[in-house]
Amino acid sequence: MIAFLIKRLFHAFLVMFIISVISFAIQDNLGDPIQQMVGQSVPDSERAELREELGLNDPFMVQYLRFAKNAMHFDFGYSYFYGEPTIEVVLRHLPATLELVFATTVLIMLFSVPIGVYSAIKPRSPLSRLFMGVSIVGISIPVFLTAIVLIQIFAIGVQFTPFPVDTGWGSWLNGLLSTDGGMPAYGRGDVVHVVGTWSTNFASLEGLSYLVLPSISLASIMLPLFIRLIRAEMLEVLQSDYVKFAKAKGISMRRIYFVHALKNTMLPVITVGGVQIGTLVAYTILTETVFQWPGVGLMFLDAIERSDIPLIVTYLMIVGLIFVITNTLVDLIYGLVNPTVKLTGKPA
Amino acid sequence: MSKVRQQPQYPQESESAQAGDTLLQVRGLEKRFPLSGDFLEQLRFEGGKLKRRQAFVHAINGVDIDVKRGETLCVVGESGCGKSTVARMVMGLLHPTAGEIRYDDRRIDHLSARQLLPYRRRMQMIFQNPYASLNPRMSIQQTLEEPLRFHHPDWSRQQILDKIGEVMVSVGIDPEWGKRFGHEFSGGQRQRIAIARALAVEPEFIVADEPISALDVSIQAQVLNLLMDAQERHHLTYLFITHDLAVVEHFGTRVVVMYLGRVCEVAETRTLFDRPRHPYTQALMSAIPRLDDDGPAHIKLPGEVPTPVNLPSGCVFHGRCPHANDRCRHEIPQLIETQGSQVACHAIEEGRL
Amino acid sequence: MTIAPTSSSTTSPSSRWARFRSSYLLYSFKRDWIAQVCFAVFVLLVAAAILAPWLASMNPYDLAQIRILDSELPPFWIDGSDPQYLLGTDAQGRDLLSTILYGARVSLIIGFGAVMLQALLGVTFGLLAGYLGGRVDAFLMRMADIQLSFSTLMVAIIVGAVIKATFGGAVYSEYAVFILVLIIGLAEWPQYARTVRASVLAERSKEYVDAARVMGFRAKRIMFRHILPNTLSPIFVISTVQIANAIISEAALSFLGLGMPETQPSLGSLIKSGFDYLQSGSWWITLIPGAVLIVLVLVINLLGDWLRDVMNPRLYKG
Amino acid sequence: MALLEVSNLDVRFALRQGDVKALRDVSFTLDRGERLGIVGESGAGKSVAAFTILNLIAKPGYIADGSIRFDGRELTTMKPRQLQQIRGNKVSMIFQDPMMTLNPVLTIGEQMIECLKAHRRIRRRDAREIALNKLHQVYIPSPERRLDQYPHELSGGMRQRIIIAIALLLDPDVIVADEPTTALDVTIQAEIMELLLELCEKHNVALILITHDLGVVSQVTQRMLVMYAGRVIEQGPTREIINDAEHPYTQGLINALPQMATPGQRLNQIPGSMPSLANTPPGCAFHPRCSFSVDANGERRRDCREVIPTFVRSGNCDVACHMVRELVERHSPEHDASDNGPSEKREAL
Repeated sequence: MIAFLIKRLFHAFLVMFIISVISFAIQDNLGDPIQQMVGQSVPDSERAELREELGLNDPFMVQYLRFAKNAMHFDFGYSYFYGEPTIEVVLRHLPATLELVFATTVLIMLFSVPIGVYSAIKPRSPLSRLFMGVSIVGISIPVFLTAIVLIQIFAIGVQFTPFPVDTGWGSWLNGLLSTDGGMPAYGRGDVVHVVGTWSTNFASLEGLSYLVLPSISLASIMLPLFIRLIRAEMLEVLQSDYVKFAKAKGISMRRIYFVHALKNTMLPVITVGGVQIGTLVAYTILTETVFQWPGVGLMFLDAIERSDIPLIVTYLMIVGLIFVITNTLVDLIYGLVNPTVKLTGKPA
Repeated sequence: MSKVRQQPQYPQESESAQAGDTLLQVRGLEKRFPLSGDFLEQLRFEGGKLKRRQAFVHAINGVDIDVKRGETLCVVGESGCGKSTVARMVMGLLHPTAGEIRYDDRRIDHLSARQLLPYRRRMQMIFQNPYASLNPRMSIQQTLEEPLRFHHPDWSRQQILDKIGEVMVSVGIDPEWGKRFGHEFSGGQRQRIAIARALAVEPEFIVADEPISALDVSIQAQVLNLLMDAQERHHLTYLFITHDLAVVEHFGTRVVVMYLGRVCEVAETRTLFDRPRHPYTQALMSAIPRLDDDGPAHIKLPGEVPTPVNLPSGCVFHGRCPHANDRCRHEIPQLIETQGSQVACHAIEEGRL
Repeated sequence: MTIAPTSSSTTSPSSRWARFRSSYLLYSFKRDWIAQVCFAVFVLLVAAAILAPWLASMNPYDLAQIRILDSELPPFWIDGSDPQYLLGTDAQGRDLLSTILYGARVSLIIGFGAVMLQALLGVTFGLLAGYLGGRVDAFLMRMADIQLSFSTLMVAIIVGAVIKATFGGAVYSEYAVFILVLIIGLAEWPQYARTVRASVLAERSKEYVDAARVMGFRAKRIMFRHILPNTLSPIFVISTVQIANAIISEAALSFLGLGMPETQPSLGSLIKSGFDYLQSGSWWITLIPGAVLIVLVLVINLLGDWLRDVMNPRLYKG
Repeated sequence: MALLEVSNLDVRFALRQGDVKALRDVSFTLDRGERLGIVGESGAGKSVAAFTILNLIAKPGYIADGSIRFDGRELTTMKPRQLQQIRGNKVSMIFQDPMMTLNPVLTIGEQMIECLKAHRRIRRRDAREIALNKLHQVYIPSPERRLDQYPHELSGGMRQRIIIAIALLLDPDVIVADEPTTALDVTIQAEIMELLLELCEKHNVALILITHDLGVVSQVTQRMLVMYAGRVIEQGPTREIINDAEHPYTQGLINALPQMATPGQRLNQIPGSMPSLANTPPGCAFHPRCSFSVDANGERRRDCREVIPTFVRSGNCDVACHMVRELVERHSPEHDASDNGPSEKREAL
């Protein structure tokens, strides 16, 4: 168990090391702090002096070690644009993103398991076919397009009038096809302050309504993947000898599906899915842009526009840390759930 | 690099005069496979401290085998006894951890792929699974043609085609079917094609790794007959790996019985079946289901084959042996000559058995 | 004694064409109307994109042809449309249909280009890792894992951002097609590498590879002549999915402003440029290119699904 | 009345090339406590027969015709819920590969207890007691510990013992064992087979043993069926068939064993291979490989080529062969002797 933990932690450190090297390389090559600190009027000699003073002429390794040491204390320097420590800027935007990811994860878990299992148990039923059809359409729509369509339908509203307006049935049908819009689609709306930089959308109905469209559009990219994954795994498990043997034992089908098959299905889903949840953070860049959601994704994109290198680097490091933490947690959970992994680092 | 020998059509004919001399000699062969992958996976938590410990699968632990020219040497044992590993090391598919393999008096286990090339024509291999041993993307013609082109770059197209036709007929496959692909044939037919591929380069020595285990009874007989025909016609020497003692009894000249990576007993087939000496050989033979009821009473072995990760000390068989004593638990028995067979057993050496 | 093959009922397939004609692939294609429709739509879209310069009524790259006064005209079925512009015009007064045709061309070029680069990198690394094993394998696959855990989109965005910050927006716009192919190719090679490696490992353990080694064939010959042809079907299947993914990635990057410039729009940058006019009611500028993008990706994905069912290869999960 | 009565069973697989007939006109009976062997090579349909008995044949397979009566009740038309009450309870199964048969994520105890709870109203503690008792019966060392272990912690032989314990859990009337020792090593094979034989005898459980190993059949079973290309071609007392098989295929199969030939000499091989079920020859399916079906002129006999042979009684055995029928009829004056098989029918193929 301890060896397993150490192995995972070592792996995590390795990944963080690589991310930090990349981040530092970006900072070293692209950011010129002198440019930001002093104006154009300062003569070159003075710049060179400042350069020396700040240690910018030191060898790469020395500079990297300084960067890494500061990074350990979450000190990534000052944002060019905001003029305050980048870590504070990131922390200010982080809760919005995390809440969005959390809401999305809940949506995915709520829908993927029942739908995936159902369409594996009854692969030929019309409903399963519908689910599979919708899911492949879902995969094929880029997340920002889903967001745009959702905005058009639920925020702006659609007026369809293919039927005669003056008849009762016609206007009823038109009403059925049209939407009024009005769903909030820009920003977070009113949030309730919790602690520190964390204000939440979950405390009020109003706040929750702002989450609806962004989280649905973010879920639209992952949900179909999960449904298809669960279905495929479950179909495979249902073909296995141990399921046949359970049938031959006279166990009820319900128990076979939900005790014998589901647990075996979920094992690979945990590994694959856990990683995917981590990558949701990356997709928030797209949804946040469409919905002007004030999270780190939007902040990152703005930072790119403004060439705010320290902020970009901080974002990379923090998001990298989030990825590493989720991956490590997923590995741990997998090890705990799967009896054939003895947490020694290798399957027995 | 050793010189490529000029081989006549059937080079063994001139050499068969020396029948009985040793063609393949294996001495002190060992093979272990590392069980744990990278450095981190070798870490163990022991007595409050992290320790690095490399675990190994000890597949082969000191095996001596001699294959005499013209004979069929059968290697039998249960799964995990290392019989296939021996075969693969002889063919250079695996590298031994220790020990040496000599072919025709020249050491071959440390040769590079290029240096091995001349031996590739002389030694060939037939595999267990006929469904996996033919490349699914190549037609039978291509499968047979490739080794010929590779080993005889100077041959004309007609020469190659003639040779392919000849081997196909000799294994009972209509040369007309050359354009077809492996999946169009049944298991027995595929095994014939695999045999044809091995025969095409005119080897003198063939390692057959469970060549009939995956086949049905009626097909097994066909393939065994084919192997015997080929041996007669081309004066082949076989190293025949199998778990089926009935086949050994019928087919083998001499038998090597293996258990957990060591040799228990070596004897002429007749001698072994008339008088199995080693307790494991005896148990193994009593376990074959026979058609008639007069077979020996089944000797029950307690326990199961231990894993080759933590090899038992002393005689590897002591944990299941009804005759084991303290010496067996500590001292590794060596092969000793007794009544026409070689046996590695303290009990026999001491006359307890 | 000679024996006929078991399937003596089938006629002896001689040429590749004959084999294709009697193949299961074609058989199941003939029976699957969804596959047929998808294939037809895909061919149609690709043909339209290739023939864009001849099909389009105007060249959206040519500033001289643009009439700014005609901007934001709706498509033909809505009041106030101009019959000259079948699908209306965008905010700059470009004919939307023509722009979409050109945009689809750019999207497809980037999609195919990126997948070719991915395949080159992925197949090479996957083959090496799978066949050589050991440290090479451990290193390559760890790199792939790290990159994948970071998500391909993220990697693409970062690489794009770095390139843009290094060379500046103008250079970026000028060489956008090449840069996007490079970015998406670099970001998504691990998918390929892992699929190829998994199937190389599966093939390598089969006895026909041992048989080839026993024959004395060299590693290169075994790798390319024996193993690679047997990993083609998973490569083929994953290629279709990856083209769809690359087109989506390109659209996403363009949408984020890291893709094609508006003067040389792809479907993604068309959607982006139209997005600003969504609130003002000009939905068609963003939604019509969006619909084309969806249809294009959908048919490729459906074809990929169909191929996977037919070829039934072992694909790497995740 | 026989405990299990299978008659005229037809099982087909609906594949894209059309229906493949996996079992054709299979009939046999099993008495209480009797041990019956079903022998055949791969593709003969013996595993399909095993799974069909409990109606466990999975799609695209289906029972096209025939009946399976267990203890007087028809299984082919039974409702799934009732069938569930018979599976594992009255008739239990042992599968081929013990490494694949147990669910890897459930403990041994869980997999035993759920079986008891599915068929009896029983408290968990009592179920555990019964499970423990059964593990003792199959000679598993330290059974208490095993109950809380997962399958991957046990060896193949041990797992097969546990599977036998599960099969015996509810004191069934019949155990269907589908190649129970094929995946095991020789020494373990013999032990498992002996254990199975011992337990069946002790508890008076009937056994249907599916195997390709003639040696195993001859040691364990009292009666045997030989199958070829989906049909039963010979059935009767095991000893009688082993010692003196009538059907050319059975003869060929026994004679092809290495122990039937002089060491060093060629084995008596049967030419050719078993036809695929999708492509069975007309008439007697074995005729293209049969060395007896040639008439005086050296041509294949017409009846062998065209007419599916029906069973004829010869000694205590039933044999489906035209030549055996001829021999039998020549020797017995009453022609209507014992044609208890189904009437001759031609099959269009």
